Amino acid sequence: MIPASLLFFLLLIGEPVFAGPPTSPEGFRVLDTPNDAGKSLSLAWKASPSDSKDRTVQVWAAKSPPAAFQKVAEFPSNTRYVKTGDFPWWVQPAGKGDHYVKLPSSQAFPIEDGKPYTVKLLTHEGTQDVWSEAAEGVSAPNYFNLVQVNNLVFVLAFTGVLLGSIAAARRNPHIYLRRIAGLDAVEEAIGRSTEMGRPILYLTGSGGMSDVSTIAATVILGQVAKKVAHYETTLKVPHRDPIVMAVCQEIVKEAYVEAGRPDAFKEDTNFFITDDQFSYTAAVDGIMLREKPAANFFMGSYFAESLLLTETGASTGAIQIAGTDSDHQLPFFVTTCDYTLIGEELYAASAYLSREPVLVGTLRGQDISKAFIMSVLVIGTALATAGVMLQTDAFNYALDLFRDFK
Amino acid sequence: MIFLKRQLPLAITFVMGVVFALQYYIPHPVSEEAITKVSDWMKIISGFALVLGIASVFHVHAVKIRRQAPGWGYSGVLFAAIVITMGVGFWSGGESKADGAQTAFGWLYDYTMVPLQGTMFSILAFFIASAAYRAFRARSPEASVLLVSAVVVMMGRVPLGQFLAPWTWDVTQWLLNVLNSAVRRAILIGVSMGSVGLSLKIILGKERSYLGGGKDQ
Amino acid sequence: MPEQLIPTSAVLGAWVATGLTLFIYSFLYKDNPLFKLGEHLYVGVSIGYSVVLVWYTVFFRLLWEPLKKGIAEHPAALGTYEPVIPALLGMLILTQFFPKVSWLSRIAFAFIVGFGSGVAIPRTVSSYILKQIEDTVTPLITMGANGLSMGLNLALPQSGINTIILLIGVVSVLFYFFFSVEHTGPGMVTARTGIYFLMIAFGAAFGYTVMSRMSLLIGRFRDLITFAGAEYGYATPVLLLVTVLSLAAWEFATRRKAGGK
Amino acid sequence: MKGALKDFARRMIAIDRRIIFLLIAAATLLPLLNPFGLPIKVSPEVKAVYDYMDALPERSVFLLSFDFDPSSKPELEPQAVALLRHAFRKNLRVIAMTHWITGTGLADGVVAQVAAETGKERGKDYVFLGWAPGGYALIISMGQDLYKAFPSDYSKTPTLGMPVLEGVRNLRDVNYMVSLAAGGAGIEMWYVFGKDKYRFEMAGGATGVIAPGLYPFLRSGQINGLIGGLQGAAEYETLIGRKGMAVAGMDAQSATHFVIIVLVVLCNVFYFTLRGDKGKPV
Repeated sequence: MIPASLLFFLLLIGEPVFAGPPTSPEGFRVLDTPNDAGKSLSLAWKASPSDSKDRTVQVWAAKSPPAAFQKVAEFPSNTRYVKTGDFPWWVQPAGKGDHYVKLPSSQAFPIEDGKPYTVKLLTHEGTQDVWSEAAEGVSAPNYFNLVQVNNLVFVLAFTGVLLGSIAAARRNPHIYLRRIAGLDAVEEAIGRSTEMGRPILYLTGSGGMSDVSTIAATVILGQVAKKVAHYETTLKVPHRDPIVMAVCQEIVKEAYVEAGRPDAFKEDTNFFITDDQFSYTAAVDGIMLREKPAANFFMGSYFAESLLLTETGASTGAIQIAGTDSDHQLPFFVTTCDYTLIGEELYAASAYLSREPVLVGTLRGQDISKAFIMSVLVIGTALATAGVMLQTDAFNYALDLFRDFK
Repeated sequence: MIFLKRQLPLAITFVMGVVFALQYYIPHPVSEEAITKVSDWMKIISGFALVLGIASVFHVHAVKIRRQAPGWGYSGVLFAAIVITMGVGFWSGGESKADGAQTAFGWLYDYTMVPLQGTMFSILAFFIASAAYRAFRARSPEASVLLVSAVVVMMGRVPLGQFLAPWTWDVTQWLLNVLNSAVRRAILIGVSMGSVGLSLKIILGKERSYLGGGKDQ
Repeated sequence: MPEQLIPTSAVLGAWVATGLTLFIYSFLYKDNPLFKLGEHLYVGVSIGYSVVLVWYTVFFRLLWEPLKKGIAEHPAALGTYEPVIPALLGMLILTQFFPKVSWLSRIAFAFIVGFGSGVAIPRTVSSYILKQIEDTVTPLITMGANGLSMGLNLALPQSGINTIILLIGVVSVLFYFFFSVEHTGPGMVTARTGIYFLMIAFGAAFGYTVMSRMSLLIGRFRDLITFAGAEYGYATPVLLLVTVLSLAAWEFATRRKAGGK
Repeated sequence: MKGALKDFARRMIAIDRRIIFLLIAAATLLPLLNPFGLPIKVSPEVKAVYDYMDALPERSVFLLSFDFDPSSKPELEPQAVALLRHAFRKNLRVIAMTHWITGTGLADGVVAQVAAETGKERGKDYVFLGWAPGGYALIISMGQDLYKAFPSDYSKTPTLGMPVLEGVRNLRDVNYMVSLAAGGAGIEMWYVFGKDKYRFEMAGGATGVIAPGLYPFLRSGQINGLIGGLQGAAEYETLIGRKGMAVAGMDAQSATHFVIIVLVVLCNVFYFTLRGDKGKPV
């Protein structure tokens, strides 16, 4: 059926009233592409049962007021439908099954923000062409990406859980924590170094100070340094990043003060070698071979240097304790070190060593959130399966909340 | 003074953290420009920090040379290497190529840094073999599983293994695609929870040891 | 290019590269003066290299040039002096040299750490939490031409059976990382499953990595073989002989010294 | 007799690791000097890259990012060479670049060499943009305006108006992208800051170490294919029917893998020989 407006339009431009097999797109509109940085328009129109691959749609656009229209895109009319999963249910620029085409600014047709553009569609089949009504739209950059609102909700909810469990841990700090073998060994390693009169080597990994794993490594260094201060053992911390070195310097100094031995602190505990990966490794291997530390700690993020360090350490007979979130290096730490803190155990380590309510509460909060994610995984899979069985999209209202939309 | 020493850094952390977390949700070009700019700033700051690093190197090795500690000659070699590289680098204007020809700086990089890097890296080939010999013993059920999956993948990855035991290829693919994906995904999720948790604590001022200890809660 | 004459600089380079390579490899035998020499040269060159690089790419390109250009074009605009901010923050880090005011460096640390933490949060949630959940939550069955079916083909990563295995793996490994739950009863079974998953994956990753490490060695050996040619003046065999002889001499000397004592 | 056996096992299990080093060196060197040529089997994830590239129409835009430095050259250079040979053979327009400043010279050399052997012209059929600072910020800026991110290419020719870049404004105009990555600044970064936003299809080429970690991204379709390590490169060389460095290196791979497997088996034999004794020795 041909809508009245279209008939009117066709009459206006003086085409024959007979519209033939190709029908003009229905409900055509031009809108600013939502949730973007601007310089882009979007087109939407209703699908037609007669869409086919032989019928093509051309997009013609011009600056308003329209002077010369320019062809900017062409595609078969049975493509560019909105499918389930293209948009979350809370942001639907076009209905499911409608046509939706994004028209980004391009060299051929630049789109500027704040200026109106007129767009019309040309439906073409065989020798017949049908123009749609022209529609106008203005592009603008947006201030909030609504599509990612689930991400923000997740962050806020996690913050809430974390603060809640920290508060709970302050009231009741005696939360059960399972054993982590690597951490029980920290004390043993320091003790052994003291007995043997050999130094302890502590590495903070390859990351800079803005890396979370480096921060975790420096927190653990503080705890280790405090124990070292008690035992009066030598601690050596070679660095690859001067900023991390400066931070560690402060942390170790503070640890000695807290342990009541500020006099035992040596300025050359932390030292810089170079910021280059393998020359640093060569130098640290050299230290291991020459000074034969009795305990080696590898905390933080690592790359290929991991095995070069741990194999050399193993050949000198040191106790080796590693902790890393670099999943690609975990197999090497696990096979060559005596103890390895796997993944998030690195972040948890400081809580174990200090037993402070804030840190213990964080662990609790993370566990609660992980339990939540686990149930999302299981229930989500069940819902997704049920959705296929029952042929319904109804479950997407729940599933969309845990999808990463861009 | 206490404010400047304690509260001000915490306030800066909070503001920076919140602003750049929210930046992600703002598609406006201004927000993208902001993150690009501040990323550049970070590079400039670390450029300055290199001075600290060099001072540390200088201190360590100057002490060795002054005391004529064992191996002090090598510290001299290190200084010489630094000075020569810097001299050549500045003389070449920091470019490794000029008018299509290699500069002295480029030569130094290609014939010292590159082979040294490659050699250090390739030592891993020897170490991975000795680590396998030491670690892959069927001491416990867990160790046995580790050992078997490693051997199967080692077979499946090379033509000779695929030739001798063709099934190892499919098993390798399955191990990598399914089991390995599962574990990586779980570690990724867990690590991410931990790192988001730590980041939040830092922004909210609950974790402040990076400012040098201090547990004043 | 076998017929072409190799430039002197390349031949000299080949000798230097080969020598350094062999010095570093001598570390596989044991710590020795040749390795120490190679190591210290390497560290020194890398520091020098970093300094030059930072000078040109950071100070010159990001700080000096934009400032110079800005002052020439818009001396009155506030934005022109924006690179001064990181420069000031960088200077604050240098207060570490003066213990009395070294606390000022905390301002810079706060800036760096705050930025890093803030940037990390939403991106981590997006790529490493939501995306990973999204990919794990998939229907176990598919709607095909002949009704509902569940893929049992292990070789297809997306089949139903593999989806279940993946789900079990993710959940059990996640459970293993629970810190505040005791691993007893059903919890123990789940955690044990998680450990087995971990061990299999670690083994597989180790096995997979062997290849790439061997590739590195192959790459190095290929260079050494190239440099062994006549056009490079037989650098490899000559230097290999020199290295081995020096090591033997050093070993002999140290043993005699030890024996003499 | 039994005692002697145990004694031998004890000695072997604590064998000097330098003997292992020697075995590995020999197993690498001998096949390199005298290759024996075993057949290569192609995996679906490498085939996916090949198929996508093969289906691209002529003059499509192919972006190759060399996100590695010379230390990963043995694995990633053969991949780059194979991909470039394929792209040039298909008459694609090649844009090459790098995120690793230390890899600039290497990347330039590889691109120039493959272009020369296929008779392609700089500026017309391909361009090497070189390195620019910024990491992910560079990708964002390329997504906005390629000419702002790279006003000139590596040989200081202005990029604007280059025939090879005709009609290319930003990353949205790229048809296919492959990041050859040795670590952090690579495939994941290109995905998160590039593909995700600017919607081009992409694949990854990775060192053997980081490849297993990229399988989740492959499964979820974040990358459409993955070339892993020297084996991946050898597979690609087989697909394009031009055997090169990777295929030759695979023989040495086979040999060293077998040395390690035999060592592991032996060490377990020794281990079990000893275990009868006193519960858990060694």
